[in-house]
Amino acid sequence: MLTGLLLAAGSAGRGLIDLDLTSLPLVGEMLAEHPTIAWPLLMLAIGCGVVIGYITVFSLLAVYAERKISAFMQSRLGPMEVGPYGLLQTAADGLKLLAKEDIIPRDADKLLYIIGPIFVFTGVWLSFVVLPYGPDLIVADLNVGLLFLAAVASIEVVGVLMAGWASNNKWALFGTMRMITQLVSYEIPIGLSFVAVVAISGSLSMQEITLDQQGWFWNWYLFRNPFLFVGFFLYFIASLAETKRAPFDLPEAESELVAGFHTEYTGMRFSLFFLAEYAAMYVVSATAAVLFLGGWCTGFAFIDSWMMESAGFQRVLANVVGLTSITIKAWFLVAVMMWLRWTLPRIRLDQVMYVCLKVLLPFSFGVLVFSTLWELVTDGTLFGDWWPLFQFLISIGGFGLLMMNFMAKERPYDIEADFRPLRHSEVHAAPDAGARG
Amino acid sequence: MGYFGDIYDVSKSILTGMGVTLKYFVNPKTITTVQYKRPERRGEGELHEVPHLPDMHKGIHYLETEECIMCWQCANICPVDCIVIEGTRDGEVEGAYQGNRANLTRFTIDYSLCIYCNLCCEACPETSTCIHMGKEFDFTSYDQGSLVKNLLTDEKFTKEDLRFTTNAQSKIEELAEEKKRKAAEAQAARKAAAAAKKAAAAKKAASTPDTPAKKD
Amino acid sequence: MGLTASEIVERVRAALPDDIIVATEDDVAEADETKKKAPETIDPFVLAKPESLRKVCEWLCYEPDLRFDLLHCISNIDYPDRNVIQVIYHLDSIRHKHTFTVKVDLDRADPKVESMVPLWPAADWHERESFDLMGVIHTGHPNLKRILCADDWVGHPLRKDYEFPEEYHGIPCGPYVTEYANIPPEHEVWLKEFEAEDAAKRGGPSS
Amino acid sequence: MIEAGADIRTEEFLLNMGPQHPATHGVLRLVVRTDGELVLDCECHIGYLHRCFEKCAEGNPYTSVIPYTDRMDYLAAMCNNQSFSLAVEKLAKIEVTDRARWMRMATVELQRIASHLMAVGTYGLDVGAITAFLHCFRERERILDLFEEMSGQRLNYSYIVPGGVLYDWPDDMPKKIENFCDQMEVRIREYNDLLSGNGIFIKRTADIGVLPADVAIAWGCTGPVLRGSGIKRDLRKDRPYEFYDQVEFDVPVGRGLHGTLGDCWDRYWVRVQEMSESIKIIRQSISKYSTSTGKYLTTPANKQLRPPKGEAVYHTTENPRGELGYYVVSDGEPIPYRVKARAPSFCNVAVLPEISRGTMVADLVAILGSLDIVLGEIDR
Repeated sequence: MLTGLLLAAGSAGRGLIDLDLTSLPLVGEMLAEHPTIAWPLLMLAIGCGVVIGYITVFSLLAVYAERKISAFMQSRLGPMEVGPYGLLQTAADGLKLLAKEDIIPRDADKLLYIIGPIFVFTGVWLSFVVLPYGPDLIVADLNVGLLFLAAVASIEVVGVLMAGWASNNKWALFGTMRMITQLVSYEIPIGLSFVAVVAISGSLSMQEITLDQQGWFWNWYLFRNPFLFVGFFLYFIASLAETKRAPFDLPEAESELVAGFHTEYTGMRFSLFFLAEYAAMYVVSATAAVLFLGGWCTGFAFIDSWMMESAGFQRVLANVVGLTSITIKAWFLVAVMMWLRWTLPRIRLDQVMYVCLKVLLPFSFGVLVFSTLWELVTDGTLFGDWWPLFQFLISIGGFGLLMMNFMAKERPYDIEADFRPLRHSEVHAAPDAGARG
Repeated sequence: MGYFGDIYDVSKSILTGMGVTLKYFVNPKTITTVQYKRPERRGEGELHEVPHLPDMHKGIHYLETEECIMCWQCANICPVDCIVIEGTRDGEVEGAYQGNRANLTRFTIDYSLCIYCNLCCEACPETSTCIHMGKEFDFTSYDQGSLVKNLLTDEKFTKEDLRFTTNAQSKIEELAEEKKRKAAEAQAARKAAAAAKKAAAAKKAASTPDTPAKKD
Repeated sequence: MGLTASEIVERVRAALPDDIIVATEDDVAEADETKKKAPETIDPFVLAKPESLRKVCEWLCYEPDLRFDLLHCISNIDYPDRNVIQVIYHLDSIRHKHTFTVKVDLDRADPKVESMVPLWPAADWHERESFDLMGVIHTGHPNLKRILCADDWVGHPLRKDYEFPEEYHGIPCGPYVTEYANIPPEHEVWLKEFEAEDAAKRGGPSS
Repeated sequence: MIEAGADIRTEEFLLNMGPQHPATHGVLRLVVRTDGELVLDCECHIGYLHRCFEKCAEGNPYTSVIPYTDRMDYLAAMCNNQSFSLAVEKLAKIEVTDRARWMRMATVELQRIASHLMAVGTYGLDVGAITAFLHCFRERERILDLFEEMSGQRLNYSYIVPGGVLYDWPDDMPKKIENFCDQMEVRIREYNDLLSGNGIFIKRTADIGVLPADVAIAWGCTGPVLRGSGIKRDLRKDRPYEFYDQVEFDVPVGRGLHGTLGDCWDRYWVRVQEMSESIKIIRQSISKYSTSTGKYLTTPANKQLRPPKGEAVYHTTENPRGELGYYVVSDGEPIPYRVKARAPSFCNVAVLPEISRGTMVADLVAILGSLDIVLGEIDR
């Protein structure tokens, strides 16, 4: 909520909250003298500050949540020492990271080594520009918002390449190569999921995509048609890979590559990578929320209509409601990411490529083609106003049937069945060892 | 199995696994770890109040000083030679700790070496059984030197203690010298007595030289 | 279960009479009257001639009734007083489930024996260890270099006359010599004295 | 642009994995020659944890060697104690009572479960599943609690000594062990849901690091590594020591359930199954223990053993990691003349270069994990 208020303050430039900045001593003078330069600069400064603050606070909370989630899944207590229930643990860790010595390896390419993490962080940071948080809470409602998002996400690749190559460390190089292979490949299924959504919404603007999903929650694109329902899962899996979360965390697979491309990094630079990772988690989750889960729309028709119609102070309240709505959705997806991470083993590089090129890619194409076809055929009005509800029921019903199928079959490994003793002849095909000589 | 079968199986097993973790996540009763109460957070009297420490627990040693006979059995059997005993059984030393007919100036265990194998307690002879393993286990420190424990005072071994033991060492050596001297004197006296006896016997024998011959 | 060790000894003696020196406890006494310290063991074994060890092992490995397909371990013992380094091959048969021991006595000054790697690849690391710690040279080994100690370590630590170096590349590494070793030599005597005193005190002068 | 016909010049890569690396289970150093992610060759360098066990044993009385054996395979210290004690008992002709033998069997099998839990858990960790690791640790902790009540220690017990065990069990110990066994059976099913049956886990381990049976035998692999290749060899069955001939249990072997016989998954699965078999043995031992009589220790712990001169004994037992052998030579003194330990991991890890060629770096980690090595006993 604190971050929400900060963000609300950040969008003061849109005339929502009437702050008289011109009355401030130094800033006021500058604003009066050079209004065309100073105003954008001021807005930029405020925006940067707000986004950085948001990323930091989100990361602190997300790290704490991740630790607690993992702990509870593993029958542990998790951090308990610093603060009540260990709440300040991540803050303490952050302070420790900042206070740590900044080491640059002697044989590293210093320039690239230094700007690598900045690139990575910038890529993620820019993504926040187009994320809508409420009817008016958006830094820039670009008409190519989704394209912008896909574009800035690939800046990360450059940053990682710089960092990994400049570290002059073999493990870092391994991690970099894995990371780049993975990021570049997984942009395709992600892009296709975007296109599938754009084909239906008819717009690349994040705000317009959100507005298209107003009303009851069966209006969300997730339930728009059964193919987009699958598309959501495809996007979610691909976004796991995009943010290098388990089971796709092999760029920094700690049991294989020590720490991957940021092996050599310490202190502040490491924490930039760290923040970028958690911020990226938030970005992809919020994007998923916007594309499939109605963004800042609440899923209740009357609230949504109130949010759009309100004015004045109620408008501010509406923005806060929208912010809460999207935050809850994004947090839920982040929690699922954590849940997956603490359950699954890591997959191998060739399997990562297999999943991308042979599973996600054909499926994404299928989703794109068939969901468009579905839209064309049904024309959105097959059963009048109740059509969205029917589609919702179709999606949920299909999902339910699949789940029932999963639950109905016997468990994958029945320990009793695997324990039938072997016959002697089955076992004793003792080969000739000595024949090797 | 095929392409779709593979995807189906993998997703199914993933959901099964997620079911297990979710079961643990939602059930707080499954948490098995407990918060360790660090020494500085414990009260004065709670030093040993750590839950579920079995009776058998092998912690840091304690010594029944008045029982110790300074037999060096524990130091002898120790596989890592971490026990040092200094003292004397020859007599009083000022400031020394009174054992069972022994004056102990030093009985330390270096816990940077000790492997808690309990062999010292096993080796302690039945007449004394003075060294035991206690239940305290929290013996952390920031430098290796302060891991040496003085069993005589049950505290960490300090530099002051070292000064005392070095001072006492000369006294112990003196006592040993004295004992040696006394022993030598006693030996000499015994030798003299024996010589005198022998001489007397020889005299006696000389006086009766034919006695053995009589037997033949 | 397969054959017992004594049965195997009989077979080896029958098949390869010229290649083995002694086989059992009695043989030790018979064959080597001068070397009284030759070990007797609980399990029978075969003491092969160093030059024909390969032949004995090959026979043991390929003989259909024996089929010792698993080289379990290669041990070695230093006997400085006999001027012998003994290398012991513990063999095992997975198919027939029996075990056997082959020993070979080598000259302590020049311990050389043929490598068993062509027969059992498992011998690779065991022979490297044997070379590293005891200095036995297994001729024909593909990669005979130190395995546990550092490559530039001097000496073979498991020999009885090995002297521990004071330092290795400036790192002090001798045995941990401190005050902790200063147990007075007469401590056993003191304990006995005390126990006698104690018994006298408790039991009174009459006992 | 690459011209037609011109090769892309690639370089081979020499990668030092370890001695400080999370996947090498200690201080093993692997020099890996890679072509991209492909492992062309790898070479093991050991000895970073060499503590001269054999030299130390030559300078300590038989009873004082027991703590050293703890530190060889520190994850299965009981089994090491037992193996050395059996060798010394055979050497010095010490009798052990039935009761002590049943106690030993129960503790050793508990230790086997603890060790396999560690193996299974860290294997999960190697392929990236962290939760399974901590779940395994939770159960292992319960075993360690039991051991602490028996011996007072949690890792290096020195509990089994020549002549029996060092301390008697508390009265409620059989009950506690029974309780643990009941729980453990449920837990194993849970591990299977979480890890063994996981599709990703199977994809990572099946068909990887295939160790054919003849290669396994030739390289002297034993224990679950050999059994994973489909060979039914278990010293507890083939050459019974203690009372293993009086209990009923199966020897699980790999059967290539998800791929080729002898792959990583088979070795892993053998360990999971062995845990269930150990539970069977524990239950039987506990029931026999309750009816048996006798002292728990026949020779006092502080008595110096002096086996007859010139005796040499090679005694092998089935350790969780394979066949552990102690060759003990006596010259009539209270300290052994020579102790040689045949460490199972030492032989098992030697096969690693053989089976890791042509795999990927991530597979190398998986193969290493499936061999379940403990550097303490490789380096001794």
